[in-house]
Amino acid sequence: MKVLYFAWVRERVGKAEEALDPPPAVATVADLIAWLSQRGDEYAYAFEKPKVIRAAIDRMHVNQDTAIAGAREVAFFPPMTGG
Amino acid sequence: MKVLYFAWVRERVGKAEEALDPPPAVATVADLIAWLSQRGDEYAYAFEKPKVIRAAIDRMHVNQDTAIAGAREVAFFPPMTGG
Amino acid sequence: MTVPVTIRLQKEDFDVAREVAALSRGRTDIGAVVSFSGICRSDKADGEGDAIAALVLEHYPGMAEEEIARHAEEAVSRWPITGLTVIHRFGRIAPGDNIVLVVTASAHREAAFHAAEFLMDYLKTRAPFWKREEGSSGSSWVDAHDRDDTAAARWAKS
Amino acid sequence: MTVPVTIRLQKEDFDVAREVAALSRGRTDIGAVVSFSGICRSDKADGEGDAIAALVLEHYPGMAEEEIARHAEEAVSRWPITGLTVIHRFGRIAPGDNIVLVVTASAHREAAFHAAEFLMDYLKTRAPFWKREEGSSGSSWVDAHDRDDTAAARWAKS
Repeated sequence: MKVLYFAWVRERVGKAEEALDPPPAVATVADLIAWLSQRGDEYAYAFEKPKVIRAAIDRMHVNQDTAIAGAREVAFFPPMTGG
Repeated sequence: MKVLYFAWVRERVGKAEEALDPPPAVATVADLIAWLSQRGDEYAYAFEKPKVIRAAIDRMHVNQDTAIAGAREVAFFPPMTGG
Repeated sequence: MTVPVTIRLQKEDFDVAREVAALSRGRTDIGAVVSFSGICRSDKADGEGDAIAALVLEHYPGMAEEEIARHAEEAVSRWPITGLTVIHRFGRIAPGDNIVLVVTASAHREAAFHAAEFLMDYLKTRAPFWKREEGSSGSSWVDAHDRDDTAAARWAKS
Repeated sequence: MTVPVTIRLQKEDFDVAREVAALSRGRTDIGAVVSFSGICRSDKADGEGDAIAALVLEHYPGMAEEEIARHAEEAVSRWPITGLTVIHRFGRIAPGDNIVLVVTASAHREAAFHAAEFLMDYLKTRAPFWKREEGSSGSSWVDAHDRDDTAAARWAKS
């Protein structure tokens, strides 16, 4: 699965994207955030306030209780400030 | 007092403006409409539905119960359709 | 600071881009510019009969400017806008051509949108203009719409 | 009839007049065109500190287009609009320069205004763009505004 990071999430993680293969127990977006947070200080920092983080699966906004099964592209980012 | 007519009121009266000196008993805009209506068929036709007619005194919208004392310019017209 | 207000009644067409640029050029305190262009449609206002050949707009010179200025002043007092422009054409206008332009500028989009809608609703119901439709079978005055009065009523202060 | 919808994400500036004209040119069924231009202000979003030197807009390529297209489609289904254009810039934008443009066309002004406001509220809260402010003392990401969420929430269907 491709995981993308944007804005300050990208800056904190230190990369824009990576290919990851989380274990089967990582079922939802929230699970994925928890799993990522344990991969290192940069991830722990990026996801220190998980409720603030927005997520998209395959380019659609999703809630954190959404299942990630079958996802090709998961993205994490702060609340949007476009327009 | 100068009296102005616009749109179909003007067309029915047959003139765009005239100078008039209504008698003192003609106190309000409604009185003026009633007085004008008796000046001839063209006026009776223009003011046949007095409630539809809008009025302005000295270029400000007014209700028909407004006094005309001191008015320099009274205008009659249909509901506005600008914009 | 005085808010720049431009009001023009004219026979000639106007240039939306020039008016939008005039309100924002050289300023960095404006975050939002809303423009509304009212355009002459070819279908009759009552939806019946043939296409129109033109609209003819009659106005009350003097009062039209003053009435628009009063509403422009009210818009400036009600919303934090940094500039506004109202241009209303009169005379003969062909389908597809511009009739009216309202441009509002503000730091924030809500104020710009609200002021533009307010001004358009008032232009429709309070500015002394009257439209006559010219068609192949003669000409007739456009009736006022109740829905325009309803739209304007929502801005009344309680 | 298919409603023409134009969505563009670009680094380059846009021309409001050209986009307004593109939606109305050669048509006589359009009575109202509303344009909204979002412009880079020099004051910081939180109102504190020095003026900004520039905004840098990051976006999620692919999703941004798709998300805007979904809301454009929704606008077309909710209001009788005859055309709409959304242009959103990304990259570095100086104070006074354009950020975003929404243009909506309709037979009637209410639809054009509502669709433009709807699209702007959704662009602010749902389109995957993030603004970073660059200033003399460094750069920082702009926080999302609760009031933008409130503005977007009013369009939710019950």
